[in-house]
Amino acid sequence: MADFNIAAVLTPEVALAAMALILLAIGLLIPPSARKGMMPLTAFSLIGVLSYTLYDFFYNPKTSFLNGLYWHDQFAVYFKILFLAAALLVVLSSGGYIQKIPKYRGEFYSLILTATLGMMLMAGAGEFIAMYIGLELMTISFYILVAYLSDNPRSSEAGIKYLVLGATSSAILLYGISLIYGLTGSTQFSEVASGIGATFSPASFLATVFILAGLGFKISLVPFHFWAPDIYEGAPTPVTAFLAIASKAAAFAALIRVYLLTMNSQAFSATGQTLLVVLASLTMILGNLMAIPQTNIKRLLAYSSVAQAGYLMVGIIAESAAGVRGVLFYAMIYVFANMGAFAVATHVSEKQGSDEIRDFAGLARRSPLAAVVMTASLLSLAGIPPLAGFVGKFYLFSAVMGKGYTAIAYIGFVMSMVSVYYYLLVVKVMFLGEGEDLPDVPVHGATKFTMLFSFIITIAIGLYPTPLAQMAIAAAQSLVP
Amino acid sequence: MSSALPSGGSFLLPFILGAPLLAMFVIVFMPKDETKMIKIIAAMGTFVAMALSLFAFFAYDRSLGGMQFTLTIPWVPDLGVNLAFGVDGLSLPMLLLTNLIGFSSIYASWNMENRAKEFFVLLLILITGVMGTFIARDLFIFFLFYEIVVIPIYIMVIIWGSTKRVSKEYAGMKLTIYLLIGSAFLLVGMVALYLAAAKQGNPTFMFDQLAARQNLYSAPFQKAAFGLMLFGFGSLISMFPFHSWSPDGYAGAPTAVSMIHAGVLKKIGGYGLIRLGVYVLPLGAKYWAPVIAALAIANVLYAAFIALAQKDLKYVIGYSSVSHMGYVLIAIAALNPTSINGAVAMMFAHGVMSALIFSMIGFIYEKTHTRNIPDLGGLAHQMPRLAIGFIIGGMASLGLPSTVNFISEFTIFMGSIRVLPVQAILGIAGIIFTAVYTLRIIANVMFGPRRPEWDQLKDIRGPELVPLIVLGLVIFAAGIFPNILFGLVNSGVTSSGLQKVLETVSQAKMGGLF
Amino acid sequence: MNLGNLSVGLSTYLLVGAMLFCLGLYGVFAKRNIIAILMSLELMLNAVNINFVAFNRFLWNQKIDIHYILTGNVAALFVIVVAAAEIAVGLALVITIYRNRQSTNVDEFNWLKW
Amino acid sequence: MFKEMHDLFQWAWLIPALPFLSFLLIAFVTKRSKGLSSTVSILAILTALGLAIAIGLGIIQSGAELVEHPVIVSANWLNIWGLKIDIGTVVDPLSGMMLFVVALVASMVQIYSLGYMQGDKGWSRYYAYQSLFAFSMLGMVLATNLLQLFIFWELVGLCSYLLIGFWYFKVSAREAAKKAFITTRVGDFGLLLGILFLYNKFETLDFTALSAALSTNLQNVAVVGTVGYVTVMAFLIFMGPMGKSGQFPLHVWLPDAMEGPTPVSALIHAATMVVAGVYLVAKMYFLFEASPVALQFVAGIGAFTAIFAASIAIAQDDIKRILAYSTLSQLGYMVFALGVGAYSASLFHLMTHAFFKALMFLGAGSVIHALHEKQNIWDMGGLWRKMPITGTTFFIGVLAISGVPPFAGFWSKDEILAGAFQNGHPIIYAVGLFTAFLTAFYMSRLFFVAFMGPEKPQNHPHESPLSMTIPLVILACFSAIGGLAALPEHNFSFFIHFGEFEPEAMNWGLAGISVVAGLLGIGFAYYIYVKEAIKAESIAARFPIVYRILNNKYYIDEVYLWLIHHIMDGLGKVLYFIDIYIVDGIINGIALLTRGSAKVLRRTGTGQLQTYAMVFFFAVVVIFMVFAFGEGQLSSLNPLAMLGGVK
Repeated sequence: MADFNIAAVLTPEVALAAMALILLAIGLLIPPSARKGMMPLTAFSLIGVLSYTLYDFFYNPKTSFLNGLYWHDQFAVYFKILFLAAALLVVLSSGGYIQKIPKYRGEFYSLILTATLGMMLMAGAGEFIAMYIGLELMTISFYILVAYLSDNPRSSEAGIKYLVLGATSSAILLYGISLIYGLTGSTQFSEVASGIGATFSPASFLATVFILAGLGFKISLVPFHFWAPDIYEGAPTPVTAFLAIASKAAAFAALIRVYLLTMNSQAFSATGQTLLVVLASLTMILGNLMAIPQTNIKRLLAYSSVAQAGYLMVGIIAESAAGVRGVLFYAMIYVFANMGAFAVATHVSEKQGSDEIRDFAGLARRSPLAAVVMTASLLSLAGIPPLAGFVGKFYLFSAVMGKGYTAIAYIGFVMSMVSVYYYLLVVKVMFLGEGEDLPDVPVHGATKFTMLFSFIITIAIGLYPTPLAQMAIAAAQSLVP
Repeated sequence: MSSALPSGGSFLLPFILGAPLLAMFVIVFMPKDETKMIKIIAAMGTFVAMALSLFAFFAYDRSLGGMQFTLTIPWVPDLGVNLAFGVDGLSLPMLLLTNLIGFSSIYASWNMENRAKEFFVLLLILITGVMGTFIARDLFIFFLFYEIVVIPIYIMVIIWGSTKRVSKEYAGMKLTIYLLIGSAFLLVGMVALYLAAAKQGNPTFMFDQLAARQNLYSAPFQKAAFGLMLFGFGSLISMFPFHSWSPDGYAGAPTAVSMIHAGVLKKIGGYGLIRLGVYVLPLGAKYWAPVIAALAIANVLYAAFIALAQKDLKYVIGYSSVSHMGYVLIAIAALNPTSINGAVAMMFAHGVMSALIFSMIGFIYEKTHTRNIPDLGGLAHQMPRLAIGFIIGGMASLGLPSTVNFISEFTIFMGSIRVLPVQAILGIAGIIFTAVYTLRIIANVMFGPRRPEWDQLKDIRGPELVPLIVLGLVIFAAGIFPNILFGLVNSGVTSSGLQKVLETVSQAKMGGLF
Repeated sequence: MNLGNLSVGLSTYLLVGAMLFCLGLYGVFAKRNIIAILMSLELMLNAVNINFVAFNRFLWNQKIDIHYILTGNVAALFVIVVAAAEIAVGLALVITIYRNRQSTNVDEFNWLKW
Repeated sequence: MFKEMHDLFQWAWLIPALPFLSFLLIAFVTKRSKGLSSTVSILAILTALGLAIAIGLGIIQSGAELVEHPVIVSANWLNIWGLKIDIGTVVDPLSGMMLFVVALVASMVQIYSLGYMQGDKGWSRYYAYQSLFAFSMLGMVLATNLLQLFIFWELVGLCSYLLIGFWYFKVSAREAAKKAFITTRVGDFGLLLGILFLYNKFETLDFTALSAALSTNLQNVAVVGTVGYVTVMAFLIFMGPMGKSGQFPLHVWLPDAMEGPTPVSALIHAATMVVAGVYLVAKMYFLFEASPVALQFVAGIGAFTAIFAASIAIAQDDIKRILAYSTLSQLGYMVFALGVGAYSASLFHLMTHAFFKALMFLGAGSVIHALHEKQNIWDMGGLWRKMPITGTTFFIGVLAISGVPPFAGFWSKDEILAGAFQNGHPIIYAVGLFTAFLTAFYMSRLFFVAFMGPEKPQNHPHESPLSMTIPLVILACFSAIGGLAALPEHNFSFFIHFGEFEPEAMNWGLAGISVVAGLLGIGFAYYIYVKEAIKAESIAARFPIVYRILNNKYYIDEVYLWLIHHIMDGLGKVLYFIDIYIVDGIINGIALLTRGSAKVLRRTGTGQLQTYAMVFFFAVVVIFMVFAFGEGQLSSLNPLAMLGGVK
């Protein structure tokens, strides 16, 4: 059993871990003036890993090691591509922002990489403890990143809140895992599934609920979403972006594996499925509703990302390859849509020192590119064609309707149209507001690249979704044949 | 991907679609001070599209019928989406209408100086989007294009709109959200239809395929799905009681947007109801027909009465367009080939008419800075050409013979009085009230004593005359020689299989007055 | 009560674990001092550890060939390590926020809301 | 003979086409040149008149053959599923007569306008409208089917609208134009319905085909239904004439239409357009004949309008309004003539009335022109001396309308009254006779007050130019001798009749009675207004209420205005209120509710981290409870998730 080719399975993870350590060392060794070069260095190493991962996706076979402790299947690799792409875009758009932090010490990029590593572990984990380790690696990195602006009381407040709530949730998750272990004697997904069988006991319910709550916390599923807006608002903007995009996707990767392999409705409970429908609906409704009165762009995006979690849950409820494909597809385009929006938010926040929506006034005049990218990204989040979000929603909801759930499709479509309302409020400020007293904020370099890249991908996938769709279906079928 | 280009296929439609798009891209990369050049390029782009669609209009083989100038490219194979273009007798008039109005709307905005670059970029996107809905043969592509247009409209309303009874921000938001909520339900219906059609494999979005698989749709399913489409398309065509976005929206919107919105965008609702509702879900259509008919009467009479009480020119025309759409709805409810002929022709006719009248109102507003009817009067003294345009529009609105509107209305009445006599009679009564409010605004705005405060106004001239000439010509040409338009529409109705569907549906007796 | 009949079995351990967990939760809910909250978190994690170890000892104490399957114990070890890391970061954050706010009262950490 | 004529008749379409061409020319080419515009227009209408005369002569030569077999030329106009409409020309005696009358009056009016409209700024526009009107009216006359007729019917309505509102800067003209259009629209509503029902029943709108279909199907109850169906269709069709020909209660627009230039009133609102209704009823007579009820109704409405309008005319002071009410009254004559079955008489009266009423209107125009827009007859006086041609020709008109032999009106009116009497409608005969008396009275009143009597010193009238007097003279000739068409063997009713032709001898007895009634009226007026044996004022003073009611036209306008302003506009306002506050209010309410709930929900994010933790755990507990205790019960709720209908 123990024969495995580490090169085929763990190369990206190992490379990333090494890179994180190297960056940490470099940050300590080189003088502050030379730390500017760390962003490109990180970016290039990420590009390298990403290229390998892409190769990995298409050419390396499905394997696992240590009795299914860690999986290398297209599902996992797909998510790795997603995390790496997100990390790359975050890094690219964060250059200027991080430079301006007075106590900038170079470990920022290292932490981004460790967080990415944690996510990759979550995506590949075939066992609860490995998943937990990945999750904690990611989360602890995020604790630091969220509180990275150590002089800013908001940032540290967000950090401490995240830490306490995150630790509580992971304790609850762990408690659930321990119960599962007690019930089945194993922590491996496949064995757990066979161990639990079709027997129900209060303990198995409790374990399920605890695990659902623990992962639900990470994906900010209502009613476990309360932390999200506060932390998103307090964290440095690039971190918020990474948190909103990648950590959520990682939790989804774990949740899909856990849910589909161990707790799905055949193996477990129809009630559970009803419950998920209710929770997903609540998430879509409350997330979108609470976004409406927000005045801070990050808080708005936070609530919007809560709502997006609801849409993604829809794909899980479908419990089918089509549903998983929808989640995968949507998660990927969600990266680019959100990244476009956050790149603009980061840029404005860097130049104007503000995250308030009213300070976006006249952005269409002051920086047309930023305004256009912001508009396109927000509308993609809302699912307006021809942007990618529409196709993604179509995949998700056609999957769930294929299973006979129609009510949730109504809720989803209507609420995404409601979301257009608050997105358009931002658009209105950018296009209608005069912003006479605000400075011109031209976009340059890596930030411009990030924006343009996200924008183009968002439109390109919306217009021609086939390549990504086929990747997603391949990945989904590697998990759910 | 196996999306090799098909060996056969006409690229005419993609060219028509591409012309304004190309112009848009050119404008994007132009300096924003070159407003003159921007307008010329926009006009060129739309002119090419208009010329090509006129060519298509006359090159279409009416005796052959069916979809022509088709082009099919597999687009998303796993979903069954095809990038399929093609026009038949139902969509070709709409395509031509779009381009006529699009071309005119550029000229109606000729005096636009404020942020002209953005304006024309958005306008061209809008035109392209509307065009795309009509040439799509694939439901997915249809929907894609339909929603493309919503956002540019919002931005155009909030930037270049005007605030009267309601603020332009409110009007724009209402318009957008209303239509989007409608489209959300539509989307549910569309997904359900798609899934139902894919029950036995081979998922598809092609209209003809969806229609060919009718045996897969149970009657309850058809009823429910048609209900959803009715809500979605109904709010787009401003069916009572889902019409309230329309007057506010038009009043808030800049001229070009009002023209396109009232002229063609609204018609997507009617077109969709026919193409998707009646054609694909005939049993559903039959089930809902009495409801549509009842609401249509409300449209016609209710909106006509409200139009009587309006003080703002654009509100009058806004409510009038709600009222006129009632005729289209009656025709759809009547479910026979004659009435469907009339419905399509009416959409064309009303499009041309409302675009003309909105462009004239736009000029009035541009010159006098008011649309309040009591403040206006006697404009025929200073602006006789504008008055002519306005009167032509008004006469078309009240269905004067020799305008295309008359013959469309007549066809609708003819088709609907057979099956829905009571509703048809009530609807026909609407022509009286239409005459009242139309003549009132003509009298109060154009006629009457000379007002010295308007003496410095210049009549429309040069490029400003283009909407009047183009649209006026179409109104009369198609009104005097109706076969130009109706021959095409009729071939669409009779050759698309729609006729067969309608005949099956109308087998069941609906009761009658006599 | 005859103490001799009191057998210390799985349920006892689980009970202790559950009680610890609840105590920890109570601390997180009720304590005002952030340090105390961090300690309560530790309690919760340790409760989990007790569970893991107890399950391993009483239920799944299998032996394949000559190897004992020690999944639970290993899990507990991992949790201990993670908890240590978490608490380290936590204390660092406490110091930061104390510098910024001159307070360790969680009730005052409410600048971010609505 | 007939064969050669056939070739000529095929060119009938040129008659309307020429004025249309002239309209286009004026509108797009010559509008800047006044002289050219009028020349083009008059040339076109004169050529059309020439053609019309040629066709008329051809018809007379063709004789009985044409009466049986009208020459129809048609081409497809609209052809769709379930609706096939042709457009073409029909040449038969009726259309030939109409062509001649319309072309004649139109050319006279256009020539007359050369003088009357001298110096008007809208000269070219005026002639463009005139040409358009001539086109529409001639096209209507030649219509082969109901829809074609309806199209031109509406177009003449449009021209009427444009010409009434020709002086658009006058508020009164503007309002009158609007009123005319809307009132006739009410009638057109019925007409349109009638057309729809007819097509629906018989699948054709062609007059000949309809007539054939109706006569074959009339016995067949299964096809036509009961006679009631025919009656309904006839009623609906008749609504059109009620509007167009100003029958009660849709007569209100015609007096107001006098706001247009006087030549327009002469052409459109006296001689041609307003008789379109009569023409339509004549064309559709086969339908009306099938329904005695409808005929009865037609006769009743006509007779009532005749006496009603005549009674109003007595108390009017405006020269044009008197003529307008007189027109209404005469239209009533024609209509009830159709109703009582005096088909040829009605159309004969249509022709003679066109001559003498156009003559009188043009004469009135000449007077108004000379007096610089004064229209009150009491401001006139003694004009005959100053304007001999106008005065003489006007007098001929008065004699003609009063039915004094041998002038035109005598022959036609007499035939109508005779028809009513002989066909067994004594009441209608009596009404007609009394109306004849009233007509003679108020026309003489007008003539005596305006043309005789003392001159008013403030007036400096002078005879109108030749361009105006020549048409007067020509029309006067026709008014004088037009009635003689009733005399020869192949007389008017030989050519234009309905059903079998039965030559009728003059009933000189009845004729004598009506002549007496006319002369009585003239004498009465002479007595009051010339001799002043009885003071007009004293009569008015004796019956103040009657006078006021008559002077205010029975207050019908006021009633309508009240209905429009209070009921229709009020309903509009109420519905608008409903629309804004209820229909739209619900929408806004939903939006407000959404935003409000969002504001409330937002407060759940308290920022207190321990609250978050508690909510988190509480939610976990609740979910667990649901899970643990709800299993089974809850899964039965599962279908709830599937609610929504589609599935």
